[in-house]
Amino acid sequence: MPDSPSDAAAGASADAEVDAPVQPSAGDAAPAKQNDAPVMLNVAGAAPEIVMESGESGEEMNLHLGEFAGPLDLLLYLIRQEQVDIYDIPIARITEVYLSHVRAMRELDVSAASEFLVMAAQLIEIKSRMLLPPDPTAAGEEDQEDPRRELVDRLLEHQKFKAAASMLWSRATVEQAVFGRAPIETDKSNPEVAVGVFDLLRVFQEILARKKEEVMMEIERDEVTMTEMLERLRNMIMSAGELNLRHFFERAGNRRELVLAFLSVLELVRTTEVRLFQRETFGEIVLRVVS
Amino acid sequence: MEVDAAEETERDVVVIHDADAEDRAEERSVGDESAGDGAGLDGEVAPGGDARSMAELMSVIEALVFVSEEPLTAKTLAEVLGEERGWVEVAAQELAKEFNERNGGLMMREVAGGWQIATRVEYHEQVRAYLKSRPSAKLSLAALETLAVIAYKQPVTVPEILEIRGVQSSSAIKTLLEKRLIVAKGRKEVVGRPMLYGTSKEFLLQFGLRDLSELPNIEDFEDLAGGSS
Amino acid sequence: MEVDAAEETERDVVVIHDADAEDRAEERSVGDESAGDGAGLDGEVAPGGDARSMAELMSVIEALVFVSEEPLTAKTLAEVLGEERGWVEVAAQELAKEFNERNGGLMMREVAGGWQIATRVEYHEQVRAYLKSRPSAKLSLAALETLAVIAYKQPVTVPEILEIRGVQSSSAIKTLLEKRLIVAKGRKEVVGRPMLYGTSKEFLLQFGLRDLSELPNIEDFEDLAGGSS
Repeated sequence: MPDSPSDAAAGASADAEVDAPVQPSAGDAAPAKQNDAPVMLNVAGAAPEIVMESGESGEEMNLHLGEFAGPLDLLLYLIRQEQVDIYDIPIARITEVYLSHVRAMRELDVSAASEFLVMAAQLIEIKSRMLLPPDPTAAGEEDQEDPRRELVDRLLEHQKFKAAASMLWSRATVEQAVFGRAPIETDKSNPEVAVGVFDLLRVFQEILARKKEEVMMEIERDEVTMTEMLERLRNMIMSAGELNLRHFFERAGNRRELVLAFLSVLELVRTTEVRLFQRETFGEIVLRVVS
Repeated sequence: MEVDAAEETERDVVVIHDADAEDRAEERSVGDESAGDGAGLDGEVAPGGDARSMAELMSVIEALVFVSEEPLTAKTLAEVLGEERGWVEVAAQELAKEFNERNGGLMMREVAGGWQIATRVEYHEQVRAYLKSRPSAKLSLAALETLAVIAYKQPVTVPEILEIRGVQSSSAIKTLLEKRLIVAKGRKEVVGRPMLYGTSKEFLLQFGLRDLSELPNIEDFEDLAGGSS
Repeated sequence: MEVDAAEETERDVVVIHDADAEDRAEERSVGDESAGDGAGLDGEVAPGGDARSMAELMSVIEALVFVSEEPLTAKTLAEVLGEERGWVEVAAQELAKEFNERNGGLMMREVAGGWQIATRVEYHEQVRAYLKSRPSAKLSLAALETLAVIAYKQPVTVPEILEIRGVQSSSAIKTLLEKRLIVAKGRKEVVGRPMLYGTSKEFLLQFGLRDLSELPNIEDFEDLAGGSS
């Protein structure tokens, strides 16, 4: 179903800077080394969300992070895969598998979203709370809350929306099999303002951007003088020893600059600082420093 | 939507007036329904003084629904035809039924709050082959999930969506805005006054929904969800 | 494809012999008997190896003619459907006849050598009335840009809009005034006392805003844009 994993993947990378801190340490296997080629993921009978791609050698694997629409999604997948009861999650085991997946993602150079790491931290926290003996001071009160409770609630809620998403997907599929009539003449005088407030904002920003560009060009036009143009040409040619004339002219932002550029070339030739070369008839003209 | 006075009064009056008429019309349509069955309709005369027969009303509705670029509401039909809305609704229903029974290449259905004539699903292969069209790109999983959250929780803010999905959803929201499936619905009166989002008419259209109430109850997904794990 | 006589009996044309359909058609017919009756078609069958019945062929033709932008020729129909052209022509004629007998809001007619579905002439008055009643046309890009500037910079004068947009905006302003999306808001006390413009209540209404503070600002946009980088 997911045609463009870019959404989630993009959302993920946005927070990539924050991505460092949580280094899972408690009770998991030694972190795999960085360039350890094929990362083995335990995805036998891969879920539709996971795409395995074999490379030239047949060893490469690719996990499309984007297909897991988030840490809750990944967790749900793992719970299903491990065939555990969502109401009684063996938290240590699931944490372990979860962490290995997140590690795998990072090794596969998928910049794991901070959300995946936040979830990792939460899992570890729940795990450690489950290891604590029951608080004696709280005895007598109603049963102490299961540390997993909040997570389970979120997972169940998330699952509902996942189901809703797939309902929407099938609806859209059916709807794509229904066609309206072809456009007819009278459509041209079309109804209502078909734009929303965000269109206004977008258009406004485009205008501002356009204006900024214009202003910058104006400033340049006003400021570039013959002296500056000569300076620019000298710098360019001195650093390389020679300069393709076409490249120099292409840098001119407008007609006036082009004229100045031309004049400054003539000026340098006149003062015999440079000479013009042409390697072949009708070939590129090259400026070279006179040694 | 709130409107305050001034230049909009004229338009406003019309709307308020209509709302009343709608109520009356709806009452009436309930009563009419039993009578409005089968072939006997042809001879009936629409109420409201107009001498248009039911068959005539159905025909003119067919023409207008065809011409309209968007699904045509019973309200607009009633206004244009100068008929009572309830009566128009009966006629539209009857027309849709006729389409259905004819079982031809077309259907008439209610979508996004209005009536629409469209091709029947059965012929999508041939239609697609003729138009050389491909099914348009589907939404990504992330965008679909975000859309589901917005559809069921609207109006909803970005932080609230994050809370439910457990993942940043801003790029999905941007995609949905670009595809016009969602729209801004004002701001929430909390710190920072975040924008509220809701689904659009385009959403109803693209997902073939008459209105939001046609969405299955979100709680109904629970059993399903629980069962699969 | 060739007519295969051996299969004739099995593929009789259901629709043509549908007594109910004929009755219904007659009831509504305007006395257009000469338009052709089914008699000549008796015994005809779909040729070739395709098992499509006449009724099915008519339905799929109806769907294709409906979605086609141009009048659809029998030749094209035959190609798309992989049916024999003569057979397609019979089916299209029959479908047109059915439309005619139904005497509804639509007709199917042959124009410029192809088939087309259109509204029936009798209803053109109402169709025109409907088209006229529709809200005025979409905003042009120029008008949209001008509206955006006015929305975000209001109250603002024409020279100021020119300054920001870099293009003359007077005709766009006229359009926006006509659509009542903007209103004059007094004069600016500078040389020439130019008129100041701002958005109207109609603007808020059309964009679903309670007040101007609900307009999204740059930060809202950046929140979303951030996700895609």
